[in-house]
Amino acid sequence: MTRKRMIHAINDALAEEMERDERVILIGEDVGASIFGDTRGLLDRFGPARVRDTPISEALLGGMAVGAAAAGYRVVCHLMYANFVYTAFDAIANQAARLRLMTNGQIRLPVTFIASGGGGRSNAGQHSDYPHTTVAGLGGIYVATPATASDAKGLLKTAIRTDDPVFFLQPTSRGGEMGEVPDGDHTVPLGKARIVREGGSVTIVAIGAMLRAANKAAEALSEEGIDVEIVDPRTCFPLDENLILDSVRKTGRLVVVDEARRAGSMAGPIAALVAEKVFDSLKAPIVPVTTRDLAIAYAPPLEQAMIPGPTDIIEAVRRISKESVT
Amino acid sequence: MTRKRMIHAINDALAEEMERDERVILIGEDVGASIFGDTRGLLDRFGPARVRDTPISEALLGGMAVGAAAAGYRVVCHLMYANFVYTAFDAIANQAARLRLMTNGQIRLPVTFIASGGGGRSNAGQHSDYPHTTVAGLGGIYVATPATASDAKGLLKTAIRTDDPVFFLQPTSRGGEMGEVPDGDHTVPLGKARIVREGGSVTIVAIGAMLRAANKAAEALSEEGIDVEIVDPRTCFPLDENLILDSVRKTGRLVVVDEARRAGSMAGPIAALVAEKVFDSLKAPIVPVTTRDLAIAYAPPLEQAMIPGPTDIIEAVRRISKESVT
Amino acid sequence: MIPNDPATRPIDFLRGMLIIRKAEERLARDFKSGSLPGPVHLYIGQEAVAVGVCSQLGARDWITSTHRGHGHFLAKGGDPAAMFAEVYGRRSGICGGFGGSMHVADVSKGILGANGIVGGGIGLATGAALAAQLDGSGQVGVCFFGDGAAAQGVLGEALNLAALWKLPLILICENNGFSEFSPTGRVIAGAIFERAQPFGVPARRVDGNDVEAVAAATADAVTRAREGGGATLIEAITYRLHGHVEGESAFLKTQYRTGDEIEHWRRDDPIGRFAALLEARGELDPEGFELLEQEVKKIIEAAADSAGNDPYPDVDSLDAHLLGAA
Amino acid sequence: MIPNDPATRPIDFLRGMLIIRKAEERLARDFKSGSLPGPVHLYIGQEAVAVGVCSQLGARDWITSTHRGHGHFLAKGGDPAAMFAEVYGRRSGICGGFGGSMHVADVSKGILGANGIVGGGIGLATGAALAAQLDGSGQVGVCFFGDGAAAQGVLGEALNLAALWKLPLILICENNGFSEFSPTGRVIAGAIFERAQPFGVPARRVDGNDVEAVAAATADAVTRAREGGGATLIEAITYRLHGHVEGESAFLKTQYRTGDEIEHWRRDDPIGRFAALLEARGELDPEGFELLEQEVKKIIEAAADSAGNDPYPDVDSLDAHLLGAA
Ligand SMILES: Cc1ncc(C[n+]2csc(CCOP(=O)(O)OP(=O)(O)O)c2C)c(N)n1
Ligand SMILES: Cc1ncc(C[n+]2csc(CCOP(=O)(O)OP(=O)(O)O)c2C)c(N)n1
Ligand SMILES: [Mg+2]
Ligand SMILES: [Mg+2]
Repeated sequence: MTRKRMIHAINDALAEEMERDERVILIGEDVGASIFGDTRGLLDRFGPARVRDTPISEALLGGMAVGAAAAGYRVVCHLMYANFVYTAFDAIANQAARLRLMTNGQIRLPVTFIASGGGGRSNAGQHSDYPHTTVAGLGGIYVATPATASDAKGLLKTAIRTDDPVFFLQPTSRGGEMGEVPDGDHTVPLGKARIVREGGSVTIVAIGAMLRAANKAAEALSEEGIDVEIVDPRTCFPLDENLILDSVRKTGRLVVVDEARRAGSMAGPIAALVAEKVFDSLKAPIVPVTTRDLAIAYAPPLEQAMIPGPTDIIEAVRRISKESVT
Repeated sequence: MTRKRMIHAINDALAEEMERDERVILIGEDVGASIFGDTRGLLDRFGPARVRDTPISEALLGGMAVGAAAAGYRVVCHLMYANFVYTAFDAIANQAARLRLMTNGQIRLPVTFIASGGGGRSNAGQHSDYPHTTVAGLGGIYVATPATASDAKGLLKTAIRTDDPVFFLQPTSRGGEMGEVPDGDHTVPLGKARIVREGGSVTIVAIGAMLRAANKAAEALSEEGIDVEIVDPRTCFPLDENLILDSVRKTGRLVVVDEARRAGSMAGPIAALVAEKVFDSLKAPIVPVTTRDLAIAYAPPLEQAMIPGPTDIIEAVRRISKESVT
Repeated sequence: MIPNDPATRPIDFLRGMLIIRKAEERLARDFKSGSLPGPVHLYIGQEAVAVGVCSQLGARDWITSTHRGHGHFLAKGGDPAAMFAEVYGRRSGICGGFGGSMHVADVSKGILGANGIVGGGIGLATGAALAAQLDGSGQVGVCFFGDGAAAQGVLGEALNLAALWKLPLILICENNGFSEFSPTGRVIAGAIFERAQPFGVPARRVDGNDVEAVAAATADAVTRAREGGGATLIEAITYRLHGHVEGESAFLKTQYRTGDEIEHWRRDDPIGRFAALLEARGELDPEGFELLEQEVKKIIEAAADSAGNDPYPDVDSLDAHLLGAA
Repeated sequence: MIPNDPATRPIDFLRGMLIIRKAEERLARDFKSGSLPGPVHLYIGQEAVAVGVCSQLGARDWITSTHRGHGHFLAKGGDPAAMFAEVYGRRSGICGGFGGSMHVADVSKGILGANGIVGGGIGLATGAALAAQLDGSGQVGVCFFGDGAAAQGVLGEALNLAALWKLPLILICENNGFSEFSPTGRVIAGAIFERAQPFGVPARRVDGNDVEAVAAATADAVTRAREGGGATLIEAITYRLHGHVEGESAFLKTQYRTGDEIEHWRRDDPIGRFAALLEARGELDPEGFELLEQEVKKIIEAAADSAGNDPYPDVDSLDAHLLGAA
């Protein structure tokens, strides 16, 4: 184990996979200079043939990533802020997500789209989205939402080795956070959730950046005698259904915490899953804790109020725990 | 009342609103010739200044619709097949959905994006999406999913008069279907659902093109003594929460039928709503009936198998009705 | 089936064009008789472009195609029976019936697929060209696109990037006079080939109904690309003799071209014209042409007939494309 | 605050540039002192472009701007105090604190807003130009965009459409030498202004640090647009004296330009240069310049100070932007 910032763990993952497989290439705007630091140093290390600063042409980048992957490369396409996924969205939605089925598997696409999403930095309405479900709804793209340095590294390494497209959404506000990262060739499978904290009374499913707030909430709640289990799906598509269902079978109570807007949050798919598959285990309403259905506002008090924090989670848990006592 | 095809009802709505307000304009690829028929005749009637055939430049069309609306026009932007919403997605997601909040209401955008979505015609993977939740997740755009000729006309007329963006998603496979349309200035409010059929034992919420299958299923089920209530949300964002909740309060059972892929279907948001707000009324699992998480396949047997039909709905309803007897 | 060999003999050109023509005529009949599940966009009249271009490519060169993609598929060596089976939605189709007419692909022949998104192939071909450059194998990436597609911004993005990176990319614009129902001049400003000039990408316009002229222009472009000289844009002037989509007269209420115009171009039919040239040159006698035509027709009809007898795909085959399933 | 009047006197040019410079210098200090909530991209060194262009526009002409938008906002008549308050995230901000630096807009002044999406303003300005054309009012739509933004495909789409429709659109490319950390030549092939030529759109390159040259080129374009002559592209060569974003040295590990280069351009500072010119012409004496600078600085500092004392917006104010709420 080594203590690292998430952004450095991501950098390690990229470097290790580029080292391991010379068909891994990296394209994106200023990936050489690296505004977030996640791709820093790779240009010097792997050279300008494999690490390519591109013009600002996201529509082309998306399509080019698909084409180069179809022609035999493992492409990491860095889209910088997650809102620019929308700028590249045609290629992601109409090409990347479909070519495997439409060609009956002749074309497999080892493409990893990386972007940094979420609020907390007063980046305002066009730089703060967390569009994991927008991509998940396409059906043909894995969606990884790492919440820790360790998972960020492990998921990204797996993503790069995967023969299908992966959308890797790192949390903008958490890049600097330290975490323990296993040494060696650390990979985390796609589609496998993780129990972050065991508990018996309420399940909190927390997505990406929200894990930290959930952990804080759980600490506070444990002092009230509420014993929270925290599940981090790690991959939002496809979901690790069994792990989530098992947890709810045990606790009978569910809170879903997601930084996305309510209408585009994982509260939907997860509530649907649970309310269908383990309905009989449910002892209380499922409570979503999400951002409101609005663009993220700039002024710090507004942004803070919009994005879920520990207090919102604590309230939600309390709401359905009280009923448990009866 | 006049019996009309849905596509003609849409055509009427456009013509009436263009007649009513000379600041309504229509832009899109071949809106003059009109591949679906919904915009047919408008070029002759209102002239090339207000009805504009455009080049194939969806990214620009989206932005131009926003700009012309900000500068005082009511813009109908026809995007043809709903998959081309992805091609225009940057302007829809990063501009249209946000400018109101980001400018504190200085900019209001009376833009209606029209597209035709869904499968059933062997149009294959790039012409069959039903991306209502993709747009709903953005938060700043009304999403109308008409299922009947009457609602298509009424919702579209309202959409054009609304000072915020609306995504109007007509079902490709239902354009030719006849329905009764009220005469005169028929409008349907955004955000208001409709009880299509009253019943006491199970609520089916059916989205857009799925209403027909739901009606058929309800007929068949009534012969088995299962008394289904069908709710058509008509607007998928924002949802008419109260009407849906009231229905489930009454029936205690819910099936959500949506042609979208599971991960991007309304089964999510509606299950989340119900499992939070009327949990105590629920007597059985909530069952989603949706398309699988795949691109739509071309071969008719595959396409038919993927898209929900009456049989799937009947099975879902039976599954949770049996439990009702106990 | 059609040889891809720079040393292609004139008779092979003729044969290649006839293969496409006969296949398309069969599909036109199939459409009329109602035996096609989905829409088809026929290439009749444009055969010289596909055949002229592909005659200069090797099996490992990449092409991307359009919604009007049968000609490119066949010219690049795709198997007619597998293509018919695909368009018929059969299990033996080149894409297993998953893709249909708008998605015919054969990666083993370098065919990255037809594409239902206008302009969609541009990014893919750019990526394939990038892969070719990285491989250092002298391969090229070739993108067929229409005059209408030239309005998509991604063309400019690709010209810019290909110029900067000296990619072995060949952009073939088939200017067939129409973008759906819009004459080119109404949706395209200026001359398409001139758009390459400001980027420093060589470009020229050729008579797209002259198969030898197309081949010669392509040969230059291929040589330049293989030698590291970068990209080329070729605008081939041709004409679409059939409708935009088969059956358009059934739904189009306005005429967008005159019978005289069609007649004018029919006299310039690339096949008749080339046959006449060969006869004038003494390389073919009239009976020779008829014999060839009959021979090709027989082969094509047999391929179509056999494809029509193939079974539809199993519904279970969908499972293979679910992410995370295996 | 800055007069928009074609008959602007030289001293107004100077004053306008000083207003921008002093405002930006204040923001640079604010950033250093840690009192700005979000990122700021400063315009220092480019003032002649905004002032030269906007001097030729009336209050009812429209502009769209970029992430580097303070200069355009002020030059088009935006109020400095309201701008500071916005950047500080205050309720009195021009966008109520909802938008921040990247979204300053004042529709009453024709400012459709700064934009966080590179190239995002191009579609909006095209739409505004369309509205102006429909109004027949002689208004123009002006789009400021960067050299980096020229790589976005939507530029080609706009040139094509504006040429076809003869839209009163003026595209101002501010070539400041960099696209983030990439020197222009590494991401842009050829000369940007030449890209307009194939579309038949008149274009020219001007010295963007010469306010009178910019004004003169704009005057021509405005005249042409108002007279129905259509669009113009102007490429103004200038230089960004500050970083891409304030504070970049804290996270950038590589240098992307030399101190010598910056020094070279500092000697060409549009303000110093214009002041010297006016002195040489005898229209200003050295004390005159200092007095003006002091006067402007006082006004700007007072505006900033007062904005800094304004309260943050209420959290409740978010409600106003929820769709369907009112
Ligand atoms: C992104 C996108 N927009 C619109 C369409 C609908 N569409 C299909 S073909 C076509 C016209 C294409 O014209 P052109 O590129 O000249 O090709 P042609 O049909 O003439 O071969 C259009 C608008 C589409 N398929 N994809
Ligand atoms: C669609 C999109 N892609 C990428 C970015 C990130 N980004 C912000 S500014 C910038 C460079 C813009 O360069 P240029 O257009 O020359 O403007 P300048 O910063 O020089 O004023 C980039 C890549 C963005 N904001 N939007
Ligand atoms: Mg064409
Ligand atoms: Mg720049």
